[in-house]
Amino acid sequence: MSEESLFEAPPLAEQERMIEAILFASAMPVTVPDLHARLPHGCDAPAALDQLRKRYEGRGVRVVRVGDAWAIRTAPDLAFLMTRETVETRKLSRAAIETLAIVAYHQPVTRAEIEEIRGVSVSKGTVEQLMELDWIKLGRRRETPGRPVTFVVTRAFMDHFGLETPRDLPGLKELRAAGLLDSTPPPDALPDAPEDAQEELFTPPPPDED
Amino acid sequence: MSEESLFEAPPLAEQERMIEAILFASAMPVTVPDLHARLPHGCDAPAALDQLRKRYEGRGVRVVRVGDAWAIRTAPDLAFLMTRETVETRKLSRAAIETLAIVAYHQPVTRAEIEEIRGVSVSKGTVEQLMELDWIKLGRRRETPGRPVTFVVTRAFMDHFGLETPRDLPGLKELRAAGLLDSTPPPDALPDAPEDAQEELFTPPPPDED
Amino acid sequence: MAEEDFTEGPAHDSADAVADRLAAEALVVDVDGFEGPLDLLLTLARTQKVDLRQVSVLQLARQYLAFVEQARTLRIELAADYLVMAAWLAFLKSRLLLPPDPEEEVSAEDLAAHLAFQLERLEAMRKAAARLMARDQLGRDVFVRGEPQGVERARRVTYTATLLDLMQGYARLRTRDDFRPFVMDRDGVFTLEDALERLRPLIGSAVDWTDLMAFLPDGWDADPMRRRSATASTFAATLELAKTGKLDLRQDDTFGPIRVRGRG
Repeated sequence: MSEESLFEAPPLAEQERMIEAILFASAMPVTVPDLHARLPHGCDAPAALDQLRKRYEGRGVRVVRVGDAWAIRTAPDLAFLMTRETVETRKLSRAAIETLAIVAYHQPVTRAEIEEIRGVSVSKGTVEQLMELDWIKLGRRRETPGRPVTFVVTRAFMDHFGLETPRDLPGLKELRAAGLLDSTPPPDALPDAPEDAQEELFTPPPPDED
Repeated sequence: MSEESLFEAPPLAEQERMIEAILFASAMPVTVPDLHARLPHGCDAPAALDQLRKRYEGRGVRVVRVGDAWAIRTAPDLAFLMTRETVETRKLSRAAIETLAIVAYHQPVTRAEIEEIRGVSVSKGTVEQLMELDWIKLGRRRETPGRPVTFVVTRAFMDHFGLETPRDLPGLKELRAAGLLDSTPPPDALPDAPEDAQEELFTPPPPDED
Repeated sequence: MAEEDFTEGPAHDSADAVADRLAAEALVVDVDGFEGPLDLLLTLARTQKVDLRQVSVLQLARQYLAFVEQARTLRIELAADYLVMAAWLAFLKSRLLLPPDPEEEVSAEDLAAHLAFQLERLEAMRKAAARLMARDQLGRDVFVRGEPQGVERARRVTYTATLLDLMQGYARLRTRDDFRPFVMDRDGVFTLEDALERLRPLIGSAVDWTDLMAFLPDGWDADPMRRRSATASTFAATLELAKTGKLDLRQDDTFGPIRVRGRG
């Protein structure tokens, strides 16, 4: 083999194949001196590269120059094939569902009100998540001291849940009729007078919700 | 997604480019279902692959089939250029090579059958080494008494040895024609591999197999 | 297919025989190099220089037994499976030499044929393995893409919730509300902060002595609970503002009306 190369370089088409294989298998772009070092003696790498480059014009990959070296790269218009989007569906967290429900039933509602109803503070992440989902948005500021922002549900929310208007949300009575509120006293007895609240001191605790 | 399907698939030449880009970008063979998942809806990967394969005939790289997957690989006659890319592989023991060949030619094959053919017990290390190389893997259990596991060769095995399908194993037809791949149970009086022989001293003979 | 007749006894008269003997000795010394009795049998069978289908199992049995005998005289320890094979071959040899017994279920010829088949199969697998390893191999003869471009995985998470989730969530909250532990209901409480907030802008305009009760917020004097709360916090607020010098306070007699005047 080496003796042959002393006499005659392979034909240009053969040199082209060789460069094609080298560029394909190399982990890095290859310079012309590097090509000459690897090819049989007497090869004309620039000429063969030129042919190879033309051969790949318009193909799915191209022969490109990277600095003073050469490489085979994906055609830029096909870059979209190199990303694969995977969509993962997750259940909304309980905190997020409850917050969303409160906004839907009580809108416009302030963060403080949400917290009062849930009995725990609302994390920033929960509100942000619901806003990112485009299910809640900022409403008008409440004209009370501090002018707190309020939250309301969006058009996208209603689309997602198949509601014409927020008023279509089933009321407490309907929730009860659907068996969703069964273990509770009627909503009329909701405590707004302290006497009622005191009564509750003597009411047995509710069964575990979850 | 369903809306996309209303649009026509790209022309075959364009599909060919896309597959070219995908195969060039991957070091591992890409399956046809994988191609379909990445290509726009309605593409005909097998037809485009056929064209692409023809296009690369005689080039420095080739489009090769590996089972139900496809890859681009350098032409074997150019191996002498690739000294830099050559991967030093650990030399396989004779036992490992024979075991590999037996799995390839007899698959799915149980450990007992491998031992029957080689006349010695198969060491755990041998099987582990072949599994580590990702050349053999567990197949389905044999539906015979004891439900022994079977071994089969992998796509990586076919990729490594340049086999399009397991049927392309060298000399497979001749071996089969000569009856050398039949699983002929030994006549009763033949000695088995030592462990089995010992086991049989204490184990009642298995019920007649159908 | 036999290329030459082979005699069943040991050869005496040729260079071949010497070579064979040397080989046999090498075999014994190299016993560790065999992959079990079948491998040894295959090596011995090759010395018969015939197609494996034509191999004389009887001769093979003799060769093997001679090998084991030799190993014994050389005090080489043989693994149990070599001895099991020796016993079995001795049995086979005797059966092959005797006229066939019609009572026997498996004939000696069948056993011999199966042994020959095993040897042929092992030989075939050896050759197949050699051919497999001679193929162009990845990383040695054929090469993969050196600069693979990984598929970027863009992961998008979508969250789902149904109307039922929403209703259940709300129902859960309302249920909890009904049973919440006692807390001071703040509806009827006018806080000190509220009172300060309310008084500050009003106090500037109160240039004359004004009854404290006039500063109570609208709607807080009907309900006694609410009036008490508003009165208390408004009074506390005036004390706070008096301390900072924003207003003066006076009460002319015990339980008389408290009056307020701004200081401007």
